[in-house]
Amino acid sequence: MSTAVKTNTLTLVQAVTDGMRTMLREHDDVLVLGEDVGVNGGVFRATDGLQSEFGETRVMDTPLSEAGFTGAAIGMAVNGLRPVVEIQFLGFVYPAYEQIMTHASRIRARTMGHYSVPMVIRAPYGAGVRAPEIHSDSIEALFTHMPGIKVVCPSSPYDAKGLLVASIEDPDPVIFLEPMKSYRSSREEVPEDKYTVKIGKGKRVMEGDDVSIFAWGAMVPVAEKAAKEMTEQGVTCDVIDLRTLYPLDKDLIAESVQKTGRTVILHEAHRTGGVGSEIQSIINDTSFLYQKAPVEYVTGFDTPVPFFAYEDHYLPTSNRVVQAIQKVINF
Amino acid sequence: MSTAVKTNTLTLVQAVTDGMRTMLREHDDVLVLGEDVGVNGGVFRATDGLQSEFGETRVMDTPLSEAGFTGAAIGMAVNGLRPVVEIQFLGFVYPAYEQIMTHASRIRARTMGHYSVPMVIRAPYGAGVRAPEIHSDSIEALFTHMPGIKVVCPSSPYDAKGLLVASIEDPDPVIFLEPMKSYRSSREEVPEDKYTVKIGKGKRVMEGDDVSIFAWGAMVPVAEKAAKEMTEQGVTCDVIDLRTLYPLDKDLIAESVQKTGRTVILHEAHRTGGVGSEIQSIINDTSFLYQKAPVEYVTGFDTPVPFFAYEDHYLPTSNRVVQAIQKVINF
Amino acid sequence: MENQFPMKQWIDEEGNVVSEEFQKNVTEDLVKQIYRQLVRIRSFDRKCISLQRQGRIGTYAPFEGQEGAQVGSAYALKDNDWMYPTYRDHGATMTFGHSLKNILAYWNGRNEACVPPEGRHIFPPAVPIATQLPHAAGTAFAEKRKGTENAVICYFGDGATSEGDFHEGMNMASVLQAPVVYFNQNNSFAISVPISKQMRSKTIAQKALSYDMPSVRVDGNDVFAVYFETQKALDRARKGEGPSLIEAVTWRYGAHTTADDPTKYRDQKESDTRREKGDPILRVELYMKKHGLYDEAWIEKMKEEVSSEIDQAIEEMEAMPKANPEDLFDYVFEKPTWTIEEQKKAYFASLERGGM
Amino acid sequence: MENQFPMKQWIDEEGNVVSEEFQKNVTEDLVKQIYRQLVRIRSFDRKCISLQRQGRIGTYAPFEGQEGAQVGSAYALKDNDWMYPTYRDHGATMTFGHSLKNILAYWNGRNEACVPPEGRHIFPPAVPIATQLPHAAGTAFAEKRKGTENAVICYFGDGATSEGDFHEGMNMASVLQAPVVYFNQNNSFAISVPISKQMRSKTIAQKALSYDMPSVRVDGNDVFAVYFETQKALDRARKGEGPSLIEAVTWRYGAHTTADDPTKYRDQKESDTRREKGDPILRVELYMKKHGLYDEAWIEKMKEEVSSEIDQAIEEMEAMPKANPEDLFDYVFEKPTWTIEEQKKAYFASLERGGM
Ligand SMILES: Cc1ncc(C[n+]2csc(CCOP(=O)(O)OP(=O)(O)O)c2C)c(N)n1
Ligand SMILES: Cc1ncc(C[n+]2csc(CCOP(=O)(O)OP(=O)(O)O)c2C)c(N)n1
Ligand SMILES: [Mg+2]
Ligand SMILES: [Mg+2]
Repeated sequence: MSTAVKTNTLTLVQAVTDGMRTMLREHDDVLVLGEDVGVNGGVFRATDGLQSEFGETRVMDTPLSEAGFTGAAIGMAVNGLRPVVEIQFLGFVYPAYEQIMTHASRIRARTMGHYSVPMVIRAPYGAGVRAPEIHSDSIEALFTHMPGIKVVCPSSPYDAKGLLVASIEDPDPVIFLEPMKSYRSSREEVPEDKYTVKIGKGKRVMEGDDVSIFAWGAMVPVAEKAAKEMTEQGVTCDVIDLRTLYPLDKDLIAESVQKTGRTVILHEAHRTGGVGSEIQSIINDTSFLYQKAPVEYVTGFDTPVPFFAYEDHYLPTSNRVVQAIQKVINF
Repeated sequence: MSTAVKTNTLTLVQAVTDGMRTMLREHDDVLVLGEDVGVNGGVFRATDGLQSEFGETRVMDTPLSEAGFTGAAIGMAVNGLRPVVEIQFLGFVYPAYEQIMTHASRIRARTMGHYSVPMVIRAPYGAGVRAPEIHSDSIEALFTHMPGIKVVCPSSPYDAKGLLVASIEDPDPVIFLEPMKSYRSSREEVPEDKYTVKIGKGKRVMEGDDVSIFAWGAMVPVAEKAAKEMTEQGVTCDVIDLRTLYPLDKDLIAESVQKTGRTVILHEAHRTGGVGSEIQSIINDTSFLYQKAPVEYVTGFDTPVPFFAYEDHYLPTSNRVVQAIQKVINF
Repeated sequence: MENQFPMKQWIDEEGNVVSEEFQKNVTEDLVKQIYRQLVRIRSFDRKCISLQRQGRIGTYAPFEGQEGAQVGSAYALKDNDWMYPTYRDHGATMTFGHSLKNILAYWNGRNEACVPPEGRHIFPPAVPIATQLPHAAGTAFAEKRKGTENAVICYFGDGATSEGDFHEGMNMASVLQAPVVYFNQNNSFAISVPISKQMRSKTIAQKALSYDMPSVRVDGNDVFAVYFETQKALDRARKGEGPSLIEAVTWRYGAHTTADDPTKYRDQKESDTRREKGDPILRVELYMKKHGLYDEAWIEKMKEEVSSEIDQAIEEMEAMPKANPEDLFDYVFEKPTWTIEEQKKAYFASLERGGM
Repeated sequence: MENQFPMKQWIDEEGNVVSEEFQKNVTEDLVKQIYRQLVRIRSFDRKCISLQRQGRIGTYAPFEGQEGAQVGSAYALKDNDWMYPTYRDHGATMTFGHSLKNILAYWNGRNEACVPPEGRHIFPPAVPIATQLPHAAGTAFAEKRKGTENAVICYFGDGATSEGDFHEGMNMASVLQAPVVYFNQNNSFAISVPISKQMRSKTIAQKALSYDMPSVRVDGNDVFAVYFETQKALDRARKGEGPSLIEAVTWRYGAHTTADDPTKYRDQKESDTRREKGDPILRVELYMKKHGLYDEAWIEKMKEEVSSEIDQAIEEMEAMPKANPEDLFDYVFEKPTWTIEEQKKAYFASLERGGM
């Protein structure tokens, strides 16, 4: 007798809401806070309906004060609560950077485990929705170089809920990046009940033997599109959605590269200092002798994420990925 | 008839002072500002004597307000001044991160060159002087992943003055990192007059054929020590002091690796997301076929820079570098 | 505290003069010029909303309701002064002489808006909230150091007061005694967050007490009160008497931006009520009528001028050449680094090999 | 403004009671306990300076001169309250029950200081200035939400008021009406920067006006005035009446830290003068003498106790096993990531292969 899992067809942003709702229901200590998360339900509606279900002391509008409310959330987490903080756009996290860097990420280490910060910082991020300047920054790498914090980035509704639940349950702070461009771009069956997707594990979204493509967030569909085009040319790609950016899924990276020997890394962040270089570093450590060609990068440039009239130029396209695949194939 | 260049024997920190003095004398628009830079001459004496020579309107003590005075310096730079801002320790730059990221580095791009920010942000950095927590952070990579800003890091008195003068003259913002541990560790002849060392150019500090070692700041002497030990074992190393971390000296990196085929990267910052991965990425792009062994890293760990009782464990040692050299040799 | 900061008015909601203080300065010409600006910026604002609806520009931040605060303050500036606006202050930048075409281009995702007209010091709109306050202190300090009498005006909203940069900027300015006027438009909302959740204090003016800085609370919908109070603060700045804070109490009738739905968080009837009683333009009209300045022919003609100025700007904006991807690379540094040069080359090569 | 915030005293510099307000609360036991704490923390502080000189600990931040402020405030706490200290507030943490051995270990570069004794809520000392103010608001809010009557005390200096986090923390606490007491020790200096360059305001207490928060200015060298005012503020917090700001005006006699040379930036004669007139311990002694509480035998014995307590802590600290490099890796996450595991393994392997 099989028990059918009840599911709903949700977009990524709805799955995020569902993840928060699930945890708000389960634990009285879970709180949601940030700018406009209350009656407005968030500028992307990610917290829609949560305040009316859980009340103003569980889902709290804060002052326009990223350092203030992130810092306060640290103080709450240290004292037994599990705050889920929303940064309205990742490009507005900078004022909270000191709080995250010198406190959220270090308190466990500083106190030898006596205090800890089970907090999630959620933030929509990335370009492609014609938002005003600063709203489209893609700065994962500023957190993957920050010991003591995990960085998670789902690309699908199912993963969004499962990873968010896992992040809220994690005993340590997690930066949870939500690709804005993917918020409503597709729907998927998402279980109504609680479930988790493991932090630190990537996912193979297409199977192939010739080239490995590593991507995350809104770049995953770009990678898939390119891989599909290449299939027609008889080249098959192993497309990996990394899903967690710290710690990276070393085993999956190594396994894929050891199979294909050829790698394309895809991200919308600036090339220099991006997480891409870190993937390459893992390949160096694990799969040096398997490499048949230099790694090709398709990334944002070393320029500020531009005003939106230029963002189609800035953002990697499947076309550029196809060219990169051809390059590693023809090396 | 040769003209003798007048020199003084200076430590690195004295050379920094000398660089500021040179530019304060030359340009009325150059200002020095920060916490305790005035009558106190800075907590490391880097601005010693400058206020008494140039007065309180040129060498200014500011409130304890990194965002405030960095932001004000941006406003000054936009309006014709050339501020040299001191962040007392690099680990206290975080509150100014938003100002640097969203303004200093972007104003030229945002305004298509109409406004610019010729500003230098100086900061002592790195571990090894038994300073209290947070004082020893090594976060170059948080700036090399920030388009619109250059990152410079001298390891010797001569370079310190020459690079600082070049940074103050640069039409764009420069982060100028001063390795605390090297402030007084050695002396060198430094010309009394103005001179510059070009930003973006590394320097070969030891010549060798077998292994390339890349380092900067306080890690350069560690690399040299290891290289000298290896010479006794008949292995010669090409030791490169990168000096500028953005943009990296791609040509020198490629030239060295194409000669040796074996690479050791040395830095005290955390391994993941460090500038080391970027060097590796340049090797991938330029010298893939020359590589005879995977790159070896000797770096700080993915842990917060620890309390000082543990810093000797955290900081790379020449011993660890020797082991890495042996590893790439024996691959 | 509210008693310590009574709301200053020159004319009340019926257009009656309620204070004698500035009577002698109010000439017919001033009234007409100011009225013209009010009408001009409101027309522009409404036009932008319709352009956004038609997909001819992107997300847009309207200011309707706040015209009195923006025109009154910007009109008090002198040519060589500096302006630090936010994303909602293009009513002020227009008044100060910014190019309409460029402002439109901003909302169409183009950098050109950030380039002010020759000789005008207008900084790009502050998007990261409150970051402009420290800049304004520094820019003003630089003027002081040059020995000029130029001053700086810096705009920000009620929500912005919660950011650290508000505090650090105010403190820097007061310590430096910089010639800057911090001009707050208190429209009671930061997107959906009402001021009662933003702060416990009942006024923003009182926040100047922390810095021993003069401050005043003014009816932001009384364009003249705003104008005269801004002038006073600017005069103090020019005379070396340091910074000031002005709280202009106002209201935005519409949405935070065109991406926002205000009915989610407030009863829009309030906007209707405020529109009927106390609207900054209506008020000036009532004043003009009472003083025989309401010249319908002049108004008709002025509205036509304004309207064709706006139409022309739209035409110019739409005639702009397509966004040039070279611009992405060419302004990051004065001289591009090799990283940017290589990336640019590779990008253009990829375009040639197969389009974007 | 200074008139609005007169400096509160209970005893003056000669130890005379100048206010009747708290007379009934001052028992012999209270006086002796407080005096004991003052002597205890001063002895500890002096000992630390000599340990630093001997190279037995690292750079140290002394607090001599500020004992009245630290003991008075910390003594007002109840067992379940929370304390957020800075690097200079180990006088307060000792008074609240922190372990001397651990405090010594902190200045010797060991994390152990950051672990408070069982059941005591003491946060690690704030090193990045002012970052603790938002934490304290959040921790206090959590107590309120749990429905306890516990309160939080948060220490910071005059220099800290210039940071954005001071402002954001104060605003968050006031909006949340969190049960927290912000306790400022105004010692007039932030390293070398005098308060006149730090801010234009003449008091720190007035900065609470921005947040409609109650505040008081108190003679920080009058331990009783500090104690009673802190108690009042804590009581308000426990009763749900929200946060308060206390400005305790004091002075550090010595250097900012042992790495600092105060003669570079101020005339140390000022410290001598203050020591002679107004010293927090001297004042209590004068009071005790006037009221027949100065029991030399008791004092002698107490000093011996204190001294042996300190000596024992030093012994324990010095007997600690050497810093264990495993600690570097084992507390970053609850469960180490593979990155940390691999790095740890590689590091220990390299140690085996040839020492550090
Ligand atoms: C640092 C930062 N955080 C968040 C945002 C997103 N945001 C844009 S406008 C706004 C509200 C601003 O309110 P207020 O200062 O009152 O100005 P108003 O929009 O009412 O003119 C917010 C939260 C931002 N732009 N910058
Ligand atoms: C964000 C930050 N910037 C700079 C410093 C360096 N620093 C340490 S203590 C100090 C002065 C603090 O002055 P104050 O707040 O008055 O406290 P006091 O030392 O007088 O107790 C400074 C600038 C720091 N620790 N954190
Ligand atoms: Mg507002
Ligand atoms: Mg102080």
